[in-house]
Amino acid sequence: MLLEVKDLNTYYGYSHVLQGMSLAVDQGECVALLGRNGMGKSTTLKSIVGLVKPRSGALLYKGEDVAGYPPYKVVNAGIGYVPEERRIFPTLTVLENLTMGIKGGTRDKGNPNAWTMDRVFEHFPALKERQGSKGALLSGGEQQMLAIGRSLMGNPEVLLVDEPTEGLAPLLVWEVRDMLENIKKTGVAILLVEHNLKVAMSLAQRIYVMKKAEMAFAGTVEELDARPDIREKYLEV
Amino acid sequence: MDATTAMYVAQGIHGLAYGMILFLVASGLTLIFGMMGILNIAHTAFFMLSAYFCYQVVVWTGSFWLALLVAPIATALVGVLVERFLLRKIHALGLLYELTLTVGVMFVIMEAVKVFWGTENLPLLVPPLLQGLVDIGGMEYPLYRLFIIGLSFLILGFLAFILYKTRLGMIVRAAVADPDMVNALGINVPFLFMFVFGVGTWLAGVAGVAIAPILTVFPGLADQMGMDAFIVVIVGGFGSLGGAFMVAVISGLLSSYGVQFVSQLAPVLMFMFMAVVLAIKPTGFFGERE
Amino acid sequence: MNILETKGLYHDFNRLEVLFDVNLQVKKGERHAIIGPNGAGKTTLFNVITGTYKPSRGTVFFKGKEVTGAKPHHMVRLGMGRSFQITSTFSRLTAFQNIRMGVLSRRGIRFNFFHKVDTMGDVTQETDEILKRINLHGERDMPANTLSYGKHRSLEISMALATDPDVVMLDEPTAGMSKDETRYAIELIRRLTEGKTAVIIEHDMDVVFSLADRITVLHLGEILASGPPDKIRENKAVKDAYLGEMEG
Amino acid sequence: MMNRTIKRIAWGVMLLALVLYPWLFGIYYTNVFVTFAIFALYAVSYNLLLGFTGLFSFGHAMFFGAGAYATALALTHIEGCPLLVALLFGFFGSVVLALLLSPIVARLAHSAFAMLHLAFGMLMYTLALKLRGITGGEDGIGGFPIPPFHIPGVVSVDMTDPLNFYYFAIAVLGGSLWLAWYLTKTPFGQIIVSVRDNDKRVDYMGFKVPQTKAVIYALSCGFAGIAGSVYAMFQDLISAAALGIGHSFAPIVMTMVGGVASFAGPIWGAAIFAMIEELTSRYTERVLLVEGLVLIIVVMFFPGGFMYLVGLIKGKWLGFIRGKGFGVITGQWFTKRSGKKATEDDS
Repeated sequence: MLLEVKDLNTYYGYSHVLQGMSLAVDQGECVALLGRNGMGKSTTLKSIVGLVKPRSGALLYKGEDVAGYPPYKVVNAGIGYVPEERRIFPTLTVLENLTMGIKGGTRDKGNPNAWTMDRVFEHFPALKERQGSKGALLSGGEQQMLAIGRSLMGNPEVLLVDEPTEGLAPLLVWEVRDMLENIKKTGVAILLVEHNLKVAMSLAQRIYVMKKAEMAFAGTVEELDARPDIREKYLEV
Repeated sequence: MDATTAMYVAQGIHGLAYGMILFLVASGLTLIFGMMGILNIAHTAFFMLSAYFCYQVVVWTGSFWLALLVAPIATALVGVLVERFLLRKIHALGLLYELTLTVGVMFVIMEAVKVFWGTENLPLLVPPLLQGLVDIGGMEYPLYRLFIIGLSFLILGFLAFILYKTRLGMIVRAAVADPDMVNALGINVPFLFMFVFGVGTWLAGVAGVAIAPILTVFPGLADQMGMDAFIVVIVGGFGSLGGAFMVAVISGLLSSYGVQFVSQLAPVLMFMFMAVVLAIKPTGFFGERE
Repeated sequence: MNILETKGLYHDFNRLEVLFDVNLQVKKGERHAIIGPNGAGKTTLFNVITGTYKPSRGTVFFKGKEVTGAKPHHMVRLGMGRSFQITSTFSRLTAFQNIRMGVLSRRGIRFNFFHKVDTMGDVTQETDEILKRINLHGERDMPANTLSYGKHRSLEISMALATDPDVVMLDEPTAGMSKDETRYAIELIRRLTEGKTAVIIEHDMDVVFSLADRITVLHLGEILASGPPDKIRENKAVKDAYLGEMEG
Repeated sequence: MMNRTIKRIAWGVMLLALVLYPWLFGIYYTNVFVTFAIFALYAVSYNLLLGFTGLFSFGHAMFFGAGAYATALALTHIEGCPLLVALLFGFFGSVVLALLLSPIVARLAHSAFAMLHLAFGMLMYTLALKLRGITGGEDGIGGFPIPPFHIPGVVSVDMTDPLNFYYFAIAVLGGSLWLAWYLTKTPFGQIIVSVRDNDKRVDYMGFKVPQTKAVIYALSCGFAGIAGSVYAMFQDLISAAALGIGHSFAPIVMTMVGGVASFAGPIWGAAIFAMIEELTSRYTERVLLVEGLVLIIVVMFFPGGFMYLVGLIKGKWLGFIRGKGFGVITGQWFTKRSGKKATEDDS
């Protein structure tokens, strides 16, 4: 198993925001983490990356426990992170933002299908024209593409993507969805946090549904389809 | 060039020389503030420490050039130690405690210097190569001051080159905007903070060596330069190198021309300029931090 | 009569449009929930109404008077209380001292340098009454940042009510609460907003449908639908907005 | 009830000690005590801004100096100016200066507030040096007459005698400290403490934050003015040094070492530094070196300061902190990168 989270507990001050969270992502698999806002979806990704220190639990990446490691150590093991609100560098150009994604400057020379600047531009043609302009001047959709492209430049084996379609116009939502589809095809595993059910169901093989701080459902897309009660209770209005 | 214009030009170059040294100190201060949010109160103490290191190297080896190389590096080393073993440990407590710690570090450096080197002015000779005057369009001007201007431009050009043309500079600029995100891209941000703190201290070190032959080496160096450097950073806009450069040059010219014409008001000119700027825009000319 | 109303409200953050022609109507005495997917502009609407920002265009009416752009402290004095999405209390003061600030504000005790505040019997008595009502009297002298998360959130909600406002604005009161803390909070809000008008932003549908008399659904900065809970539950557009089945 | 009687006894003993002090310790230590008392009031006035309102200033010396110069000028230029009038000149001198600055200052917070004060502090220092006509420049103003404490027909106490001056100074400084303490107990005291913890929330509770900051700013600077005024009369000399940066650091250092999260902290801080000064100046001139080391050790190992240690020994946390924390101020501002992330961890 590529990435395994076992019984993770995280606190914000006194608030027990993650209670015994467990999930797994295998090689080249796309897994979606669903649930309404404030359930701890983003906190799960932040705890994995180490931006938030989990208080207890294990984080096995290729069998090695990286729980509690500083973010740069966790990420260098082979994890890519596309944060909520994208957090691209406003004062840097698109080109510089992408270069920031390169891990420690030693691109995997040996790896034939390593991500290069051109390959990212293939996937995100819009970025090619805007490569000289500063991050702050990009539209929401372009910033989202840049954030994904930036993390790909580090040749991750698993990509943690946090609410990629949030705040995007409906048309763009489907464009971002297609991009993630292409990236899936290149063999990169994806752990997707998404509140838009349709997008998630169309990308993921397996789905976790969260209720407050805990897991409410775990299974394949088909199994979730067969459980309208889960959708009703935890996802819909 | 007749006498009056020569006098103007001389004063101008004087001001520029002082302005450039001021900017060397202020650029280190701005870099550290921009990156880590700390206004290092001990910064000018490092500046003075470097002058003393320079004096000691010259006493041992008699070579100003060796001192110019060694002293700033030694000062940067002290800076790195302060960051690594003191500042980093109390980082979680927040700005108030970091600032207070740097006040403590300033006291210790200011006094330790007196213990080792006493309190009188230690003379430092301009190296033979740079002694004497140079003729510019019929006006005699000390070569050493031109050297300082040249050296400062060289270093600042080098600094600008690194910051805007190299990958390291790009990472520094990114970390100023969002250190957590840089951390989450696989870059060891704590080490980067230590490195930038070292570079900032090194810049103050170079300025210390440059000023030593002109003002001689004495404990008061820190206070005198301290006031002006902080004003340059505050008025220039926290964390903005461009702003600091402009204000440093203005400050240098103001102080040299001020002494010439309005000697009574000269030192106060700078504060007036500052009070006006801050009253209009509390974050300084280019400031965007607050 | 609408106690709170916005007319043709637009707002943008340096060219990023967030609110489009929002006409919100809140009747006196009703509990009005504002729901919508993330990034719909709910908190921005809250911030415009409570005076955090001046709206780019449009007007805000409170108790029939136009208050567009009034500062927060002015809105509070007009009778509006507010709580925050991220718990915002006086972290190092005790629960008693936090609530007492609301009581002092309502009584207009501000630049008073002559009495010891602890010897003000009526203020202390009124504060203790509020603490009992929200059963935080047990934690009376504990600093706010040492309270459990649920209690800390209910302290914040009660602070918004301590100034005895006519309209209380609650921004995701049950965010981050566990199941039973949420159930407890629902009862608390119901009891405390008796006879008052409440406007609540909330994601937890159990909270929304057990408390709200009317619901407004905000989506991409526009009001999608507004009406009683059952009407909203069946509304197709609302279902789509939430489930993201909008045609691409 | 026990608690109240113990408090009463303690106050009684302290007052008795204060009255008997000169007889017990002689004139030299009486003067040391007066200096300590002056700096205690100065540090407490500083902590009214830092520990109680969360405003961090690097230029408090300008108010200490303003008070001192106002008194000195009053005594030099006004014929037969009574003692208390000179003192009032000191108080109002610094309050006026504070009111002049407050429109700019009341809107600022965090580093801008700290740095602007650094800059204005330097400005006042340079003015004191340069306006030779008024301030006597480098060597300042000295040798002005110290009028007797004179109540017509009742009593006239000669103030040049150090013993009498001791009692006058203790009365004035002690009285001011009591007033400052009482201020923190009033409703206004509650508001400024709330501004420290969360100034945004105070706005949403119906209080005007800038006006609150302006009032506490004027009061705190007034107290610093009184300290400066007594200092001028005590030394019979005031020079620009009293306005220098070093003098602005003194209250910061004393407050941090004493304990920023409590009223008595700065007083203990002033006492600790008075002792350090007394002891170290016997062996070495490098008093500041020892003070710098003490400051570093305190910040590194017990940032809560002396009061935190007292709390430890007494088994209950003193100051505003119960449970977690070192008596450390962790209001919004003081956590670096005070953006969204900080409040999340803070809650």
